[in-house]
Amino acid sequence: MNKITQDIVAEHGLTEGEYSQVLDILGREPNLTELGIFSVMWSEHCSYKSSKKWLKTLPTEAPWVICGPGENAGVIDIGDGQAAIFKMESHNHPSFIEPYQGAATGVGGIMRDVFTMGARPIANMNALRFGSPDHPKTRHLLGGVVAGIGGYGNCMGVPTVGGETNFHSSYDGNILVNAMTVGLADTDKIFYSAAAGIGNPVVYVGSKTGRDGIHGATMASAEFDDDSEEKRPTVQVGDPFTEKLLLEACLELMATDAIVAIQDMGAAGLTSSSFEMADKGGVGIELNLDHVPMREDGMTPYEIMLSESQERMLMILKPGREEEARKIFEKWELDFSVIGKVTDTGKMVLTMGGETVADLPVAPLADAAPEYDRPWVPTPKPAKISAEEVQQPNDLREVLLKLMGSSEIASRKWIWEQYDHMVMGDTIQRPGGDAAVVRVHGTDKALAITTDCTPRYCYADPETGGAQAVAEVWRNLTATGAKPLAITDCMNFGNPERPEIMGQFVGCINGMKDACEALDFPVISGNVSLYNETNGQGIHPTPAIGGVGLLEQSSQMMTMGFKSQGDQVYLIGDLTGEMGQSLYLREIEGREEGAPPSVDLKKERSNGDFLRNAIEKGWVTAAHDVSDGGLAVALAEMSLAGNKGADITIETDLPLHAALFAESQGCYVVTVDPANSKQLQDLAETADVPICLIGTVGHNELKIENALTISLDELGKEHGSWMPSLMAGTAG
Amino acid sequence: MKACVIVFPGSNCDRDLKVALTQSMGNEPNMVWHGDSELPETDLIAIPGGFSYGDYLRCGAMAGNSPIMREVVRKAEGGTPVVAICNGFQIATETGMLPGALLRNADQSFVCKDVDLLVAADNERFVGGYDRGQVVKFPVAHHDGNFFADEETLSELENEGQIAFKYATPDGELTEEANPNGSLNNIAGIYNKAGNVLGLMPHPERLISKELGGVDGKTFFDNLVHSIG
Amino acid sequence: MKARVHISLKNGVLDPQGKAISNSLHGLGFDSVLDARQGKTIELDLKDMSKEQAEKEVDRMCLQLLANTVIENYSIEVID
Amino acid sequence: MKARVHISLKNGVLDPQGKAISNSLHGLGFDSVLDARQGKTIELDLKDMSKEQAEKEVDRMCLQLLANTVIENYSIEVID
Ligand SMILES: Nc1ncnc2c1ncn2[C@@H]1O[C@H](COP(=O)(O)OP(=O)(O)O)[C@@H](O)[C@H]1O
Ligand SMILES: [Mg+2]
Repeated sequence: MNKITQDIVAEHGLTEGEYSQVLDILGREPNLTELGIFSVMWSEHCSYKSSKKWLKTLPTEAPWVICGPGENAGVIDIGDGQAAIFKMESHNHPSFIEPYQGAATGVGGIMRDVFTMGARPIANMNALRFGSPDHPKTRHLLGGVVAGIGGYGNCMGVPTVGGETNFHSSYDGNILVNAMTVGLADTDKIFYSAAAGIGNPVVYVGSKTGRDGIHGATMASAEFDDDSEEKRPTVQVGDPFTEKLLLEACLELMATDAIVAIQDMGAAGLTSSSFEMADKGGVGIELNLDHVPMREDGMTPYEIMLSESQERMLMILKPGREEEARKIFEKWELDFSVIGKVTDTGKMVLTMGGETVADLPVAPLADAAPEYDRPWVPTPKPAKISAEEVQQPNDLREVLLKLMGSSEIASRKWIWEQYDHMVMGDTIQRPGGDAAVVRVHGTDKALAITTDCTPRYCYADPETGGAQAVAEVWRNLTATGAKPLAITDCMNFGNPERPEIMGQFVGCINGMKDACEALDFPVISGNVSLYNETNGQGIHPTPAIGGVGLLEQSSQMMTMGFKSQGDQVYLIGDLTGEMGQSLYLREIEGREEGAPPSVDLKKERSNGDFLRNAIEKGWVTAAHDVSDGGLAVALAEMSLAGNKGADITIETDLPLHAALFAESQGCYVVTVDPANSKQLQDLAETADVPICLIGTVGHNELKIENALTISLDELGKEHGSWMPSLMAGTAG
Repeated sequence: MKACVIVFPGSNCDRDLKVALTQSMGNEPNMVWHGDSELPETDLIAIPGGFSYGDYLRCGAMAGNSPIMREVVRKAEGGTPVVAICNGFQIATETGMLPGALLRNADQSFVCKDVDLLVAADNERFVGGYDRGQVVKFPVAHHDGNFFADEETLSELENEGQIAFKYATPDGELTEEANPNGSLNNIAGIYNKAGNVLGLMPHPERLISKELGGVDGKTFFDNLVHSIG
Repeated sequence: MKARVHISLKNGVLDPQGKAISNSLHGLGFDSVLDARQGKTIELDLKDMSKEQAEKEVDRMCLQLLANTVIENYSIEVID
Repeated sequence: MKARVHISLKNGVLDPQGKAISNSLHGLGFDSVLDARQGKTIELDLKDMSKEQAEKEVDRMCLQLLANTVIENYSIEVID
């Protein structure tokens, strides 16, 4: 066996300090297989060594939380003995190298995280960040990622119902592909990963193991440099058909009581799944690698343990249930193999060809996983930019048209039409709204789902940006009438060894924490992706937040489109006129400057609770929050969604361009039938919520007094044509 | 009335079809596994959408060779009504139950959206709920829905009233923009010669309630149940 | 032994993939391309048998599964 | 002139299509099949030029568009 040299240790991404800990734990030198196992278990990806300290500070509890972070996905109670199970995960590096397969396997991985817990996936989401639209790689990456997400999700028959897409040059060399899955299970049929029962069989099911993505987990934790593209690391190819069979087979077996514990093989494959199961259960595991189904000849123990072949699961079965389980997997034409058993040794012992190839203590290895308190410096707070500091534009009409056709606001229809967003027959709010809404099959309930984050805010002021991301999720769920229940997060950052980046991370976490607490909106699962950096240039800090809310009555769901001519249009919340980091500043003046709009969590909450209340009372006919592009863009989006214009008059002390385009937080635009107008105003007064009548729903143009008149046709063209022309290569 | 839905490995609209049929029939259809070689007694066979066998090799090719399909073809020849949706349509062409083939969409992308369809021929059993010339709305969701047939077959389909649906504008015009996948003559669905087998790319089972965005699909199934009864 | 099956679209069958490829190549400035067509190759590892037997066997596979003769032509190459 | 590009998955890369094809052939009773892999062929019609030039040109097309060299190998055959 190879002698472990310093070079080999370094290649495995272990520091000298970490390696000497390995020697301490073992009391001897590891062999290569063992070193490989240490290296993946202690990688950033698996151990969260830079982030753990801070993640622990996030609120994770609420009466409706059944299982918070720590399992494959988080679980919340949605009543009637049902649970929603969800998580978001990144597949950034693989998607940059091979966009189709990278994104596809990301979707496959997150779905496994959810169905391994006993849930049938009912909706997928995707949060995407690309480099600037004119960067030579952007088109190729966007096209490939979208095709890959669709290719996998469509084949699985799980609707992809929404997401978000941003473009910024900070992602030129590090795109972000974050995928989220929401599943549905019965609260008394949730499966966990702690191994138990000395002597119980350890079973491998799914696809065969090949030399796929060996060392993928360490790759995801290492910074990119220019030749990483040349290294052409083995990328995994997804097989959604096999995953569909795996899903059906697992759910069929889960309907019996044969399973003790189950865990998908994700990053770091067999290694992390078996260690996690053993560690959680406080037991040992013995595996005979000869019994692992293999796709290629001559695989070594090192390769078998580190392979990231997709569409595989590890299970502990009750004794004597192997044949029953085998029958189910064979019916679905999947491999099924008993590869070992649970032991009381507290050790992971691997044999192959009659020899012991690794012998590692489980708990010490897991407990000793490094945890760093990395040095960090807070991001200096930028100055606010008031309305007065931004020149009035000549033509507000041109401004609105330009924003509607800008990379951030332009319609994403080109993307979602490539996703089957209707399969399963329960999508009652399709992509394009504030949040997607999917019925809980066979009930009157529905789940609202959204993902949001505004990275330019997070870059300027991580704390405000972190809070804003959570608040916007909460707001988007609220705008559909749903009660926001919990979030998952995907923390995408640069190199944590740089104190400024670590400062961004800490700032975002602090902001998220404040918002979660103020809004009763706990974090139940998440994922961290660090080292998103090329040649020392980090991405904008991007804590992508995915949220789920519950509608008790799906018939009460609200949408954003204007409904009837004559409905009154109200603004809920205060326009602040803060112009820093607004799209207006970026698109019209070419400045990415200033402080992001302030987030007042108390007002956020009272405004949102008021709106939800009004929706429940049946007074509201349309609702939409104010976000990117400000009030004018919100009005334009509502017009396009309903194919009806509006007549708007805004009375304000602010300069008109600030009233229209500042991205004031905690605000909504709603419409009501005039008959309910008085009641709405009374309720607002009681709730101490600022509300203001700003106009009426009209016909086929959007009119804002003293500012602009635009036909819906023209608005629609601007909004709709940007992405298709970008992808056709005809963008100006 | 009794109906069966055939389930292949990789089918994924089987449940949606079951829901739609149950809503219209008042009882549940039989779900029949592809590996079975016999069909239960049935008044209607439905072949659902999805990605049977991952759509690998050619969409529908492997499913077309399933044991159950021999039986389905036999029943169809005997006159049992068959409705084959999306992947089902692809499977039906692969078995020869329906003429032509479905190629990759002209723009290479998967497409999922509502489309307007012109009801292009009379067939009481399948489209008795609509008038010929009426425009109805169903969603499409496919990667390979680009209908192709040689010229002879095509003119036969046109002349014999075998074209069930054509992609159209809301006003019933057969324009290129209305065609989501490049199908010849804007063809979205066809009948076999005897008129008892319908294959179509769009999904009527997806628009069966107002909450879902429309009821044209409900009309389709209600009529099917009414006419087969 | 090995066999290779080449499957291509029949003449007169529209080839959306080929068309997309030639458009993209033009977009990249490859003006020398007049036309492109896309086909499939299936490589089979077979148990040992005579060449003729292999050809017959693979032909049956093509007719039953590998090719759709409504739209596709195929040719078989047996290599041993 | 014509060129033909053969594209196949690199060794060790999962080939879901090939796997499904061989399973399906077994299901149809073709027990002689040990393994199947699926590849692509792209046929190009080119303006006339020298063979070497054509090879170079097509190679550039492969690198830029036709093959995904992260997971695929390709070979070029120029026929005139
Ligand atoms: N990658 C994507 N996939 C699917 N839907 C998307 C994607 N990106 C954006 N969308 C959809 O486009 C709409 C607008 O997105 P966004 O501007 O982020 O909304 P909001 O401002 O309400 O957060 C949403 O309905 C969203 O779900
Ligand atoms: Mg919104």
